[in-house]
Amino acid sequence: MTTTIAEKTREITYLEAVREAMSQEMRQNSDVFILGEDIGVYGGAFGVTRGMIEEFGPERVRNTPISEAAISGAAVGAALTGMRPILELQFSDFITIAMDQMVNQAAKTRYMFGGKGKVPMVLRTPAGSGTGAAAQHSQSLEAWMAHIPGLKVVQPSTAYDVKGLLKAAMDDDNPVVFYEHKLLYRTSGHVPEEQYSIPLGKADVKREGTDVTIVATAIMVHKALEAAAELEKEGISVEVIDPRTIVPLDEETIIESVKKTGRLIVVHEAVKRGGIGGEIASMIAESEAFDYLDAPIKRLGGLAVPIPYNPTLEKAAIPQVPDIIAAVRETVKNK
Amino acid sequence: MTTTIAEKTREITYLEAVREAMSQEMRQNSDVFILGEDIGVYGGAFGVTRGMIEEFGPERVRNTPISEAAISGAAVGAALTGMRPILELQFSDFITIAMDQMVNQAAKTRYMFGGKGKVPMVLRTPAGSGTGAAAQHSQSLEAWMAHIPGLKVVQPSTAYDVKGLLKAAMDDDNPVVFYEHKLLYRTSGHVPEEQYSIPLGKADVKREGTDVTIVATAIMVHKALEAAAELEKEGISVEVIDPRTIVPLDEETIIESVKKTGRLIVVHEAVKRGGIGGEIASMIAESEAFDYLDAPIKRLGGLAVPIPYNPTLEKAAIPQVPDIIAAVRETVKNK
Amino acid sequence: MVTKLNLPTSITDEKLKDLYKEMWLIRYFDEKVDQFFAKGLIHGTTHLCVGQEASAAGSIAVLESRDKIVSTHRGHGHCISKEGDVNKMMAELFGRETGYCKGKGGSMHIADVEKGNLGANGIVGGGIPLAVGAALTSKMRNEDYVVLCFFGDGASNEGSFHESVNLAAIWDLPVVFICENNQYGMSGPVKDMTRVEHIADRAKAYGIPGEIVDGCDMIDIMNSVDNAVRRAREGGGPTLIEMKTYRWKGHSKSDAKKYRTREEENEWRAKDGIKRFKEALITSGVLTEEEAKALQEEANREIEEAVRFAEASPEPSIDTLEEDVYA
Amino acid sequence: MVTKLNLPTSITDEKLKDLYKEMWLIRYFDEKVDQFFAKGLIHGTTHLCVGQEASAAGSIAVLESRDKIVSTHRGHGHCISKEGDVNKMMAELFGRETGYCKGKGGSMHIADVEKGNLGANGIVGGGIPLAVGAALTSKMRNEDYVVLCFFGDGASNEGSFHESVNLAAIWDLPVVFICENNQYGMSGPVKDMTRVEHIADRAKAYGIPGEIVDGCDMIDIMNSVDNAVRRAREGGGPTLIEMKTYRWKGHSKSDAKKYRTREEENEWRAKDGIKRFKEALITSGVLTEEEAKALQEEANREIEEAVRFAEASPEPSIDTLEEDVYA
Ligand SMILES: Cc1ncc(C[n+]2csc(CCOP(=O)(O)OP(=O)(O)O)c2C)c(N)n1
Ligand SMILES: Cc1ncc(C[n+]2csc(CCOP(=O)(O)OP(=O)(O)O)c2C)c(N)n1
Ligand SMILES: [Mg+2]
Ligand SMILES: [Mg+2]
Repeated sequence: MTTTIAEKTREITYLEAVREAMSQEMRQNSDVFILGEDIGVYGGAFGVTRGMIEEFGPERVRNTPISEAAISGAAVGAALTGMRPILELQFSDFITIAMDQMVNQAAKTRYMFGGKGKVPMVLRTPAGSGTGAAAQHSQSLEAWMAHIPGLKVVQPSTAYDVKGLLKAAMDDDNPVVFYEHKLLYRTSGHVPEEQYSIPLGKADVKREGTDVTIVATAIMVHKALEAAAELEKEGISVEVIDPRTIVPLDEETIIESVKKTGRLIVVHEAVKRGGIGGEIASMIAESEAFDYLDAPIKRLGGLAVPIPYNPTLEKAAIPQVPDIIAAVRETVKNK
Repeated sequence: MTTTIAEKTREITYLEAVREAMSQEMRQNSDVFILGEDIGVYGGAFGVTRGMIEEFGPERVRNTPISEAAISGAAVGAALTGMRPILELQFSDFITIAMDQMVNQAAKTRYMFGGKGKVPMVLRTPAGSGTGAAAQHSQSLEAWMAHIPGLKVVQPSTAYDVKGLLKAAMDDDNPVVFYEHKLLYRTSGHVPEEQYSIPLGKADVKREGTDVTIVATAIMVHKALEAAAELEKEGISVEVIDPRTIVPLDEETIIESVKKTGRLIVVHEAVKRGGIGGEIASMIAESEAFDYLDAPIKRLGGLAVPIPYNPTLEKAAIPQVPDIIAAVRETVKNK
Repeated sequence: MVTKLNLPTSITDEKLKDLYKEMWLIRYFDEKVDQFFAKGLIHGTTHLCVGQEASAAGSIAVLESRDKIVSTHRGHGHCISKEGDVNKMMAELFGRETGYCKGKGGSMHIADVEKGNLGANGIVGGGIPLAVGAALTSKMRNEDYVVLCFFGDGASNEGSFHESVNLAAIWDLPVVFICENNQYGMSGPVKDMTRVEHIADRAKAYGIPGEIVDGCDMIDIMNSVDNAVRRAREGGGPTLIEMKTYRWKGHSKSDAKKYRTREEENEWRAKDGIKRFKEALITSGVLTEEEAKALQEEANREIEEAVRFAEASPEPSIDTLEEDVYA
Repeated sequence: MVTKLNLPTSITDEKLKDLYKEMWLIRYFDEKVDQFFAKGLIHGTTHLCVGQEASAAGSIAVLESRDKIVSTHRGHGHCISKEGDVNKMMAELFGRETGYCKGKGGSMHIADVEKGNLGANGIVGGGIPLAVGAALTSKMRNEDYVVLCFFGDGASNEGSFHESVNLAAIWDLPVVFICENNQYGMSGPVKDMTRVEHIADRAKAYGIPGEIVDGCDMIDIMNSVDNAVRRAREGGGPTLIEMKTYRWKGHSKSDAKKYRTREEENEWRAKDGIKRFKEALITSGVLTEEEAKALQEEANREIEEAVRFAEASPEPSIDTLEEDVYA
């Protein structure tokens, strides 16, 4: 359930919410700037920064060469010396070229230096499939980042969340990898005009229920909600939890929910093998909630295939609403 | 239990076994060659290729510049056109610079091309902590690779296994990421002189037991065996399973073991959060073995910290024998 | 008053005519794809090489059939020139089973391994190391093939470019690096993204020859690439050739082209490589106006036929989804 | 017959004396570390800069205190020269709580953020982009500091070098790239790993000035870096300076040095930067033999003291293990 907000809201898109969060912050904090490929007049690969160079100028909306190692490292170096950069990476798949800087530098600098220095940067990047961009432009690699101590990992699913979480990410003194889902950019929601912050590490119960808990991330939140609406007709009551940040992970909210429902399904778009679902499922299997489990935990995730181009195959490679419905039915069958 | 072999064996080190596997293969297959930094007269960062340039010459033992993106990509390109390269990466942490080539190219080429082309290459690289090399030279990042469809991932724990698995990796027509553990290089074992192959995807029951199953990888196999010997004195019978390859994963052997013992502990050196332990634990939680579980599954893994330099801290950052013993005691306490 | 064309010896009159048609095949193919995308009939995205036909056709013209190429996201031209089959290409864009990648790859991953096209690539600069590896195979196995490695001006700022050219240089590998400098990355002008006047100047950083070619001039291109290919084949190592060119269309499906002017576009359109090639062929007596027209029409028909082929082809079966992940 | 030294104006006689002592501090520090490693008294590995004292001391000598450096795995000299504290350094190598990194970093991660040393780096080429970022901060906030970015000949073949120098060039950032060309990577000779005669030639690929300096000549180094730093500070953008030097010791802890000859080692030892600096200082009347000796001894004593400090320092508490992962 999204927190109710007293302030004035309007319906804007997820994409607009991202832009608004950045613009408002940049208006009030001169240390914040954006860098990335084609974020100037082009507005970025997905149009997120459109209009920003006009407002903030080319110094604070810095178009870069196609040099992911250097621009990510420059963000780290700038952060280490007092700026608060936002790096836009055109597709999250390209983090493969920025890994040394994110993993060996940004994540570890403070620890290696014995607690000196900090790296307040946000790497924003669109993830996920569904646009027909195929194997090298459709991956969901957030589990990689979640494995690395020193990074925080955010996956907002709604326009409301994305604005508040981005504010929190920009305020955080640590490197934050902020995944925006391509197919969510055009979804809309009620979003306050004012700045607000949603704490990193606080899950959101997107729907309350009693029979089964679904923990879903990013676009899967919406698929889970669709499935839940469908299942309600059959008398199955589904609770949908959106962790919103996978590092830090709000274990408590998930554990409480599973203790209530006795059943858990984890759903993400990323390949199931080695995905963050394993972490969440195992966390529950290790926790006090284990004794409350009335059925085996289920994970739904992408098949172990690169994302194919053909739209039918592309959809079939990741969990869809009917898959979630089937998993829930299977899980509650001995209720 | 290691398979018994009729042929003549000698005691050699893990490091020598790696070298022997490569040398024997290179003697009989002219398409196999090695490339990597300082693998010539220097013998590689850990001395694995020592003597090989003298036998095979600089064309087949190719010293490269410090250019991890280009050398990994050159290996992919060479593999795609008919060679069978072995790439030695000095430390597995440096895969951060080779990620695009391994993940976006090597792993996906065949699928993206609709089943044309193949990439028979082995990326060999030393992983793990314990040498005082600190945060950027001590990581265990195999979970990243296991998440990527198209790659195979091997983690041999003994001299015997490393020779047989490397043979299988070199024979495989797919990109294989082959993790050698630094602290295992100097361990020895009985190894046949002849070439032999250990199939990728076949776990090894390193010790049989009835009370609890420990699935351990790489150096943790040895720590688990030590713990098991200790626990035997208390009358606790521990089964130790070494998956040997995490992709493909021999689910069957693990499931059968858990059905027998009713208890599972997964141990790896990699950071627990997002490590492959979550995959193994969840696989069991989802499987038919779930109903046989008499206790919550436990995972032991590295703490969520970069590997520190100080030797005491360094050891404390990853599971040690007493941690395994404690976990077993806790797991079997309601036996 | 026929002026003899100054050409590599391997280029016969027949070949010149084929090339002329090939350029039209490339243009019509991409014009057609553009229409389909505009109508929303094709999934995903695509990068068109309209205006850049010469750098693809001219470079590949001087290769032997056993030679290889490594292409880019803007790769339809390269594929067609490397004996590509427009039916399979169009079918791939339509996501059909008969496509080059059985519908699994799409525009950015079209490859024709049998014909020596090691594939387009969705990663800017991602193909450059692959080209070096393919050239290494040629050298180690004495296969006597040369690899043409295509990439853009934008890609020349990627680390993979630097590492790869250096590696090819020290190993004297038979690879020719061809930078199709179309003046922009997605929107970033080459002038703002580097401080060198010519990408070819970067050859100096690797101790290899660098050359600048008019990327709309087929004759120049063929001669320059032919020299470099010969050098590479004889063990003389790599060359970096920069071809100055321009993409007439936007970067990809949706591009308002705010980063450049109409005037600039028109200047470059005037340099049209197809038109100039035709003039050269007519002036030198290789081609008549009528023949030229016929070849152009033939190209058009082949593309229309490719569309029919693609449209008539079946979608891949869902059963193929998990096939071909491993060999 | 006193010859006046040709020096940057900021370099006083006092400073010259300090520098002479500093060079000995560096040498003694690393000699001492070498002994401890040989005896197995220090954990992990280390990379010694014995023989390379001049490139560290001379380069950093011309900086203002607010200027910053980015160092490398071979970074003890850089740290000492950037007002580093040898006690904290030695304690770090001993893994003690009083070390620069509280024992968590070790040799490869020593950093002195307060003094503007943004750290050694275990990743070859890994620090280069960081230097660009630090220079960006200087420019964006008008902080008027310059960043010296150190890296090796081997690192110049990493993609990060290419991307970073290009980025600094197009943004005119106040950073000076200093390539300490000690002729080898771990074992790879620069002659085999590139085809350029000088790494400085690579400046041409970015449209920035490139300079070659005798890396064992303090005077040359100071003048060259001073010029580059002034240019950078005035908004003139980056410079690439190559310093030809040599590491007297092996690459790291264990190195049989099979990749080079004794003769070559001896040739380079003869070029000893400390000896030459001393001669210059004596010839120019800045220093007497006695003063020189006293400074050298003082340096030696400070290193002995650092060892005592380190040995007497406590190990970090196990409770600190999970501290400082996040700010
Ligand atoms: C590593 C990487 N970074 C960014 C992109 C997004 N992208 C695709 S094409 C392109 C521009 C490439 O410019 P250039 O190399 O000049 O080729 P052109 O498109 O002009 O043919 C960009 C930025 C990408 N695909 N891969
Ligand atoms: C990315 C990366 N690749 C390889 C290594 C291993 N390594 C450490 S130092 C070194 C040699 C570096 O050579 P150079 O840059 O010339 O510096 P030098 O050691 O000569 O000072 C190598 C290969 C590393 N640390 N990081
Ligand atoms: Mg371009
Ligand atoms: Mg060096």
